[in-house]
Amino acid sequence: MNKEVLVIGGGIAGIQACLDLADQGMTVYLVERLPSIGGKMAQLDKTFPTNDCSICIMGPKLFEVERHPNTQLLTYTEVEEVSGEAGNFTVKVRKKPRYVEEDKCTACGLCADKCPVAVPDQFNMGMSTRKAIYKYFPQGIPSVYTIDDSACRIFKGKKCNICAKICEAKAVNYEQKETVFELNVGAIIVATGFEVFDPSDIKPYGYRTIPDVITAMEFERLLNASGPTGGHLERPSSLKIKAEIRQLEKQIKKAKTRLKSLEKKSEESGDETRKALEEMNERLPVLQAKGASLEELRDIAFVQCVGSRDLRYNAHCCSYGCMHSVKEAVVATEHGSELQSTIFLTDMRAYGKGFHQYCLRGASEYGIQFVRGRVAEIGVGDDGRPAVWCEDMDTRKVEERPFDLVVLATACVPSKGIENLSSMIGFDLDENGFVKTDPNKPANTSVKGIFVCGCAEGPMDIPSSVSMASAAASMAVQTVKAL
Amino acid sequence: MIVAERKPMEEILAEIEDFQKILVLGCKGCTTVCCSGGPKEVETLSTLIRMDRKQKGKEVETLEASTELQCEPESVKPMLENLANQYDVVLSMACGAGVQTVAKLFPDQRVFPALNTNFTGMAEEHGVWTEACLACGDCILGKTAGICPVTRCAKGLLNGACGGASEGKCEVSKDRPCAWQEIYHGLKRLNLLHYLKEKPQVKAWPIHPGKVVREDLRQEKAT
Amino acid sequence: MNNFEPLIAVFSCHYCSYAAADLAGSSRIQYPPNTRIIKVPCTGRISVNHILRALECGADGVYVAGCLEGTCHFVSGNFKAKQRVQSAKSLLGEINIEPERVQMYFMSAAEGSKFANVAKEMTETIKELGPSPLKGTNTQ
Amino acid sequence: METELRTGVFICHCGINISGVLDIEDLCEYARTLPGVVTVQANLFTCAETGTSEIKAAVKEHDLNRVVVAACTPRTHEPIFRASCQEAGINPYFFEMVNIREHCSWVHRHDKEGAQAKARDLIRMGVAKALFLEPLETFRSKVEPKALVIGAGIAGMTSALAIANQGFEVILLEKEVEMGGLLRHLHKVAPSDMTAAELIGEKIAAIEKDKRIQCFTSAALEEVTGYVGNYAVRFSCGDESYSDKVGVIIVATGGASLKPVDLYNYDGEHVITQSELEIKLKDGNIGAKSIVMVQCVGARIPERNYCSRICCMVGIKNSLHIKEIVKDAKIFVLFRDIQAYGVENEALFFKAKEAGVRFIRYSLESPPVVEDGKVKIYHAGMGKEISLPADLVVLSTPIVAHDDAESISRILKVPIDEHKFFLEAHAKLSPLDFATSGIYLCGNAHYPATVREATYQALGAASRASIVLSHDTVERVGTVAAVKEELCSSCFACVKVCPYQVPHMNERGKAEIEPMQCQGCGICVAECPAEAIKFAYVSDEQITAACEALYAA
Repeated sequence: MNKEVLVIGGGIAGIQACLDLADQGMTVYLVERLPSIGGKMAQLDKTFPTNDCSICIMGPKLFEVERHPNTQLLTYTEVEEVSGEAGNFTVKVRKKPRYVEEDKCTACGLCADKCPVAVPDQFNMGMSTRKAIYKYFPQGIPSVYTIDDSACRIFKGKKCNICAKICEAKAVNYEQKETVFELNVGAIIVATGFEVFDPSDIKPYGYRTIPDVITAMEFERLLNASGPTGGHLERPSSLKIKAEIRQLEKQIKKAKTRLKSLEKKSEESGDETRKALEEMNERLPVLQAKGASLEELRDIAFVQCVGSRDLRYNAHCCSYGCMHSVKEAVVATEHGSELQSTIFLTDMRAYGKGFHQYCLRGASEYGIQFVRGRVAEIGVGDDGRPAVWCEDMDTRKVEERPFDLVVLATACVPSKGIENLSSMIGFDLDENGFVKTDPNKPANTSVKGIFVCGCAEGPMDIPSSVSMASAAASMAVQTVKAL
Repeated sequence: MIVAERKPMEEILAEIEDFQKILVLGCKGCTTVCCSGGPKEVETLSTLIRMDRKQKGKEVETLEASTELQCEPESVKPMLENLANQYDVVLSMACGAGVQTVAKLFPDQRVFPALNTNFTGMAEEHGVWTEACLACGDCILGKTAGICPVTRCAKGLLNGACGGASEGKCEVSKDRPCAWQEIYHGLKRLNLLHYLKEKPQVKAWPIHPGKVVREDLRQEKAT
Repeated sequence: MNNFEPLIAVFSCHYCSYAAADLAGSSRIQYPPNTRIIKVPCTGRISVNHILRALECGADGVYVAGCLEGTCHFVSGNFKAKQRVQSAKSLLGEINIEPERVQMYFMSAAEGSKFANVAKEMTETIKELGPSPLKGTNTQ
Repeated sequence: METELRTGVFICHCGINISGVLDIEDLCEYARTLPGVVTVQANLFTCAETGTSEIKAAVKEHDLNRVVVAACTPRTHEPIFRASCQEAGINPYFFEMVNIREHCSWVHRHDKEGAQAKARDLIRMGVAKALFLEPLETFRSKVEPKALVIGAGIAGMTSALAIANQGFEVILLEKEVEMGGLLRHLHKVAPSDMTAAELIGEKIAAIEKDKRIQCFTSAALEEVTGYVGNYAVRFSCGDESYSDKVGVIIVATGGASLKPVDLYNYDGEHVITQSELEIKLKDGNIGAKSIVMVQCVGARIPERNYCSRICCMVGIKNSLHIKEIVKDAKIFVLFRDIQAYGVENEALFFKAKEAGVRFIRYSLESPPVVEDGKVKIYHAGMGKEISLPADLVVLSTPIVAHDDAESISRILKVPIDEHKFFLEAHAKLSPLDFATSGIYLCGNAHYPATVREATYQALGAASRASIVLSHDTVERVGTVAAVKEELCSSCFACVKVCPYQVPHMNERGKAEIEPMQCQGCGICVAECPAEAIKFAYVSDEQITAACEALYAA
């Protein structure tokens, strides 16, 4: 009997299924597309309803997966081919090269300090930068660095190898090749999670065009201590201005040194840089004044069901949006006590254990206001702050209200890779693109021996994902033991 | 059990002020159970004494020991004899009976109590004890639904409530229930209210110190 | 005594304050090097005698750092610790040593900066109080 | 103490994370002067392959019986070094770790001198403590490969079948006369359109067919003693009493639906509950044309401030079913917030709206008023009170805990919350486990759940339980407290303070702690007035040694 199981996806569902199986003596391969396991939960700052710090409660589980004698962690790896049937699946997986030897690297971080290339950090939703050689997130497992070959100069034909030189453990290896290998497993658990809906094509909400309109996940990163602002709450617009000021000051310094070197060589082309320098010197105080004029962040609007319960985008409800916004409003007040949060919602869906009391405390202790009504449009007021057009079904008034920051609680949509995974393995998807299951056999897909858990099956919160992961593990063990 | 509490440190330190070698003698009986004189408390007290003396730059040597039962000579005598001349004062953390046993066995030995013995009590919860028995030597609990008016009634009345209670609480203080009202409810529950009508006999208060002699147990003294 | 550098003993619990100290480390939050941590599974493991012993052995200050109230990994450990710290403070008061030399703090595993601030605050407090009176005779 | 104490100290550079601030050579020099130290080595990365093999070599070469590593945090790296000690042949608990990275070099960069002095102190304390380390054995005890499942509702039956399918015997207790729990009172189960009777029938048939499951109806749990892998259980069935040994226990005792006594003048005839409506649906006659349903009856109110999660979907399912039977029925659902979360529920909610069911929102402050034949409600959208014709009013009431929840929680010594639902180990990451190892929970006993959720929670609990059952022994590291009976004064302090109620008085009248149940926190050790409880993992002698090493005169 083949006691080996493949788990696809290294989020909290995949991790729980993997640990349950490994603890029951099965050999488990955990395949994760990204350089480190942790999934969406690792990006969260705190979790409802206990306000636990997300990575604090998840960290020990990440270690356990890496250290467990019965698990094989395959990160930066994707599934390519699946054949066979329950009890005897053959799976081809492709592990992308990290260009860093996993067993040598001790994650001391010297390479990243010295690496000259900075690119947007996907973990922080692009709101900050990381180096070409990077660790996906500080507590990431496996605790090793990865070279992003689309950013690293070596792979663009330029000479650099600073990281190879500085690395004392001699772990950097630019010649590392991708490896393909075959696994033979008795069952497969799909735990590929979900994507956060990108609200940029809801034009009236002005996401991307108005800097102070951000998604809930971006706000989560702003709240987090290892986020782009180290947990200091700031409006993206003021962040942008500060970045512009820094950029301008750097250009001025560079222009000054170039000017000095030109004058030394007494060529007359110096005045062209001198003109550019003067122009920049004029622009700087204007920018600085604008930067100073932005007051502290005070009023935050949370817009619920963005792209959810909306026939134009996604008919279904994301299951966690209401609680997520209440939690973010509660946690935000810990960063600045004079913050005032308003949540625009249709139904307050606080259906889980301890959820309703959490929202009551949110309203009474943290002064969160709940307004019944869908937000129609978000524009920009004449003071440059976002202006939210909304109706209040209780007072039956339609009005425009200014806010410093607008957070969009966006829909939960199927993960990118699920279509080709479903065509590769053959399990059905429902009309919204999630894995189709029978309510009385909730962890079974339409293919025998293939199981599913977590948001790959449909939007759900963390406790449900964890319970369903254990359910999938039980079904996998039952299937393998029955053959 | 016997319930006792440590004396204020000021008082203890004054008692042993001019002694250099101090034996802190705990007791593993009642004062351990009421967490005031057991081995752990012995260590706390001797550490505090050393810290106080060190602070004042005065010499001190502390010795820590705990008898099984300090009120039993067989437990005290051998222990103190083999610690002889290693100490010049005994700071006893037993109840009054323990302190007196040591004093009686070693009459020329200075003995000081580190605790005040409060009462014979019952445990309400961890860390809370209330007085239960005054050892009057003439128990009437059978007739008062197990509630002793001598200790639980502020005035120790023997023939019924004084009438000053309001809402079941004694007039002496709001958090003390009136013993006689409780006795009434107890007897009603057990339908023994007729006991209240009986003529209360006069209590013969004992003359101290009481003594109990069990001839059936006494060892014949070898003449 | 302005260049007096106090020695502060810290009793930290494995699940919360020790983890907070680790987080202060990984976040590189700087604080004065006067604290020495003794790790225990839970602050409920610490008795009054351990606190007094640390003072007697030369510490100028002692603090017990446990989990936030209500979140103790062992349910009531931090509550017992709070009671014992209170009892140690009143005992010190009785032999007129400043009770402020002993403190109880609560923090979660995620409050790295709080651990650092507590270390700073306690170092300042003990600096003001000066060296432990037990060192009265043989100060360096 | 056994033969001469020989300690090896290994100080780590950790690249430049430690050596960037601390002078490693000076620390090595200082460590050599400490009592009991026979060898001191420094290496670039002690946790890497090279480092651990150096430790193993040193243990053999210098015949070490204590190992001290001064490097990073024990929380992450202690297991690695304990394993190396074990491989080198010494007890893994003769190992002490000193944190000179997170607690020293990383946080005192600005004061190198202070950091160096602190590092010396920490190493001195570590070495002093190491001299008092005691060997700890792991307790092993046999696992009884059998599970006890309490409650045979949809959750209990599903987990019993799952555990049996994995080859383990199951005892399934049901306090009612027949199995099925709440589903016995339901007609249809949304959205699969299977009737509840079919669903339960399927499970009951499978259970009766499965020889590994012993099922007892009208049974009552009486007593449970023991610990994970080894529970002695006693239960009665009818007038017979049984006792058996099991390895794990699953609590699937479910919940009851609240009887809305004197709410909205409920009379069981014109104003009925959803379960009473189910009976009408079963016989296919509703006997009413205009129906008004009221949601959140007795729920999300101050005295019961939780949302019972499933009553909205029950209301929506039944309204759709009424429409099938009575085509032109006029149905109003008065709600506060419709909990149609996820894909399926939202689709069903939409289908109900399409079928003409009207949903009107009301607030806690202005609830609907039920009179005979009509229901008055303030309609926020129209800004005035309207009256709805109602020949039948259906009240959706919450799931509440059974009244025997308290006695079961006492028998199993597991906690319940203020609503008497059983309290899980961790709300987010262990919703199916209790804090006490070996006992699991699922279904309404934990919190109201739909049939789909109860099913996957039950399968999940079966998986959690099978972790214990799939090994023939269960291990417990010896980091537990133990009573020295000759010192115990039988004062019950430990019995009273232990948060897990583990210590108890044994037949010799002395306190006793069952090693398998002790969680190793040490609260009783510090509380014991007779200092009779020893804790070899973090003993008083070790703490005292560390204190004495605090200050180098």
